[in-house]
Amino acid sequence: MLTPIQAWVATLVTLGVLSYLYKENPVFRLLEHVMLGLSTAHILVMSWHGTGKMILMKYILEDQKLLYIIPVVGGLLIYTRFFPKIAWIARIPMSYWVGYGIGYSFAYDPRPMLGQIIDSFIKFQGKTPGVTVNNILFFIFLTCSIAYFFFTIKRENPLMNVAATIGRYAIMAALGAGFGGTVISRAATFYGRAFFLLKTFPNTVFR
Amino acid sequence: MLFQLAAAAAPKTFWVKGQMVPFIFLMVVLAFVYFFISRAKAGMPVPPIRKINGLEAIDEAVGRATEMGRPVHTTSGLGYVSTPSTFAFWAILAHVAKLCAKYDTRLINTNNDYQVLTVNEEIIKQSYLEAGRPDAFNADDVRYLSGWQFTYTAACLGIFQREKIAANIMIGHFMAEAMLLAEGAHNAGAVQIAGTLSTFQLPWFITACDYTLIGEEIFAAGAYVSREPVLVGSVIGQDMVRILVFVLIFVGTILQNVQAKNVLADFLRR
Amino acid sequence: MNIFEKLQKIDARIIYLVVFAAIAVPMLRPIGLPVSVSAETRQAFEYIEKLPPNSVVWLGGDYDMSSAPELTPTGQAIARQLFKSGHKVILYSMWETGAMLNNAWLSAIAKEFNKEYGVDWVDLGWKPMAATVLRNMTQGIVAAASDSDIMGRPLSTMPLIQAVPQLTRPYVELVVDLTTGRPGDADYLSTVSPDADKEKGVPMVVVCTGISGPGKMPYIRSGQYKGLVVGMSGAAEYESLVGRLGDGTAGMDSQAAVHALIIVVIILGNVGYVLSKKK
Amino acid sequence: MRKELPLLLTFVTALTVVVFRMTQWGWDTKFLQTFSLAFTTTGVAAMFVGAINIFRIHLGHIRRRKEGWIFSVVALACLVFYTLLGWRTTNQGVTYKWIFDAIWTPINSTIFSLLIFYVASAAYRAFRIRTKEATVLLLCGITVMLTRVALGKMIWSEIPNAGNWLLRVPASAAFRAIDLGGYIGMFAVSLRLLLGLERSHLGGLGGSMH
Repeated sequence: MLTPIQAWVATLVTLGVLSYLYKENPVFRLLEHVMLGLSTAHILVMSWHGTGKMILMKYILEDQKLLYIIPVVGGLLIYTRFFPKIAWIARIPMSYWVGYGIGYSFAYDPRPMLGQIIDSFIKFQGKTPGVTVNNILFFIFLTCSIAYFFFTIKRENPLMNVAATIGRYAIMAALGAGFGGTVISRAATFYGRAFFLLKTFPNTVFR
Repeated sequence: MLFQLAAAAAPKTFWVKGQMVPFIFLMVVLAFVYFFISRAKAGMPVPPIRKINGLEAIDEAVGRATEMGRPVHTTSGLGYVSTPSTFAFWAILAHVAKLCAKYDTRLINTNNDYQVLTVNEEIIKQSYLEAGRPDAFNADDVRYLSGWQFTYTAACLGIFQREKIAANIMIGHFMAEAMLLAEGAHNAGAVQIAGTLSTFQLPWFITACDYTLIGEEIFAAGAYVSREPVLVGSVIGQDMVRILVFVLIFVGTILQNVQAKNVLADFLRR
Repeated sequence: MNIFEKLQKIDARIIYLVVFAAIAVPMLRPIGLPVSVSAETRQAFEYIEKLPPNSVVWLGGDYDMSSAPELTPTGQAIARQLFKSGHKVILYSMWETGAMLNNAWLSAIAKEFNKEYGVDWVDLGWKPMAATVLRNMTQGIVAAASDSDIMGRPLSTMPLIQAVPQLTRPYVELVVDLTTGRPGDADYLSTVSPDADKEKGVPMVVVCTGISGPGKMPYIRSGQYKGLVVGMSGAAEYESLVGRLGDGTAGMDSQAAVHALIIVVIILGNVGYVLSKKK
Repeated sequence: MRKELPLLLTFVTALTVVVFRMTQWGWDTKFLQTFSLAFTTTGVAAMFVGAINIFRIHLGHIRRRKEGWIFSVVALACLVFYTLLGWRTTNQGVTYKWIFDAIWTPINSTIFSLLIFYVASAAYRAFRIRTKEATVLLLCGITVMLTRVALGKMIWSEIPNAGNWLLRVPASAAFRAIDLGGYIGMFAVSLRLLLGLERSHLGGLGGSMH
């Protein structure tokens, strides 16, 4: 729970950010820069207290697990980019990071993808005629949407043209539905702020 | 020691359960892509790629910014250095940076991740070098704006208005900030080209941006703009995989409807 | 400029002001509109109802302040449902800024049901590199969590954690993930669910923000998610299923007003567009 | 060496993850745990890169007395003060938390909450029935919007059914197609990087391009 002074500060900064909706102004600019400083600092603090301190103080200095020096030094190599002559060395940690990402993508992504493919094998016959129709429609929309993404098959092919058109409409319907279905959560975030301004703030300050 | 471990594990399967078929599948995908990359590189005939809406718009947008004498902004959003959609951004960034170098247009790149920042700076620097304008590269325009989503967004909104950007190119991994950036840049008067894999954010991009690359188009974009054989070959390889997936779904669905037990599904599940 | 052109060029700031009013006015003067329950929400509710007695349920609290209005009400309703049926809860938060928030509401509900900490529920809190730690939890919770809960108390002495050595079946029956982005349900799906480990993977029910709801539909279809509760409306639905109305239900009036408003501005813009083109 | 070493490292790293994740032997060693920690460690060791970038840019603004340089002073002051404070007291320190709760959290949520305003203005500006496709987009959007709140049912009891059908059938199918394509693209771009065919992350040192 916020103290009254905190509530005052929080209210002022909330209004300050909302003022951007009118136009860009010095108050917003100030808050923007305050946030830049605080957030960058917060990353540094969390990195140090969350992981850095444990690795340096406990693993390396206390437990003498000296192998941990390798990734520490490896990470530090990134700073060579500030010295033009040896800047190429910075590519070593970069290539390690990228390799790690590729490895994870290769190791973890094929299975969920196969899961999606297997699930697309649909038995059309449903419990009711309505379900059957929906199953068939799902199949048509799915295959046509995939066809929409074919980059090499020419659209002049009439079958391809029909499929890609249906696919394009299905994608548009999906994006429309995506828009309509998500307004609610956008509104919910502001609902949270309005709740703070109109209820939490007066209850905290004018108790 | 290692041998002992291996021996102990021998009676079990070689693959972690349920990983064999995914591995085979991955290998097939990679083989297709590799095959067509090699073909394209060797200059052998490959099928042409269809036009992707929105990509010529990148050149137009940079051209417009040049005429107006205002900067171009690019970002890969919240992706990490290990996120594949960030890889897609890099191919496009190289192209945009070269265009900007050629036309002498200011390029602003903002970042939410310091690891991505290092790579982006490298790419932009290299592109300016290749365009013969290493002097025009300004390191101050490759900016880190904290690793927090909405701090990053606020800083971007401020930069859009103050620097009066004329073009905004957003390709990569985006989350809630997608709409804030898109509408913010629109209010600053920018032409926008956006693309992402995220099906949550595509609706907002479609609404607020002038051109939107949907899903995998971001991976084809690099190939389309650069026309480099490797990328073109890769896109064709991807398309062959897509045809494979299409066929798999077709065959699987037929089997599902005529067989009591779907052998294909059972195999893929292994 | 005629009226049709004017209709197409309303200043955005006027729209902003009306949006503010549409949310604030119903908040201060609620109307109490009815709620209808969607199939996905009911699926989630029934899956949890049918859990074997004394199950351990893993609650993932992967969000912070910003998504709290949408997710916390559902989280509260589910926690009430679980405690009422005598299940045990382990809470793990992958968003650093949300860990304390989750602790606050869950401990309040535990108190409401007279549940004992360490026996009936445990809060692991947030750990640096949370998603990597989650991956490691499937091989041992105590080691992965550095043997400390949210307040730094040792986990290895807690009866609940002694009974649940790792985040796999048969120890944990279900993961309920309250998710707003990354890290979140995608991490559970790729590292904890049956997708990652066919035999010992834990099935999951997902509570997500309205924004990510449509994108998660394929996972419901495929059965990778056993249930899906979407956003504030999902919260209101869940509250009506559990039979105890709360914040989710209250917010839906403001939601109705905002939705109506957006539809009205779309229509206004189009009326102007069509008529000015006709002329 | 400048060319080969980074490429080799990318390849070996990726292979390591694949082997230790997918083979039973590798999985049993639990080596991936250590490897992930090593990855984290390099990231943490590189944590000052972002801060250095901010310092370089904002010190430049201050030195050149660029318009608005005073804001740069504020940003740097906040950065230095909050870092030192946090390092001394950890993020659980009283002052640290005070600032976090009273300033950081409300600003963060308020920026997020600007979205609904932008959604409204963008819907007004861009949802025009210009083409048939745009009309489909708009109608589906409105239907699902009405589904989400009680209004839909009040207008016509079938609207929620229509909205849910849209989400379950066409939207679900199209999103799956987008996702499947995304996976394929991810594998392909990863392969190009792995083989050094993509110039990008090594700054043009891939070699086989052009």
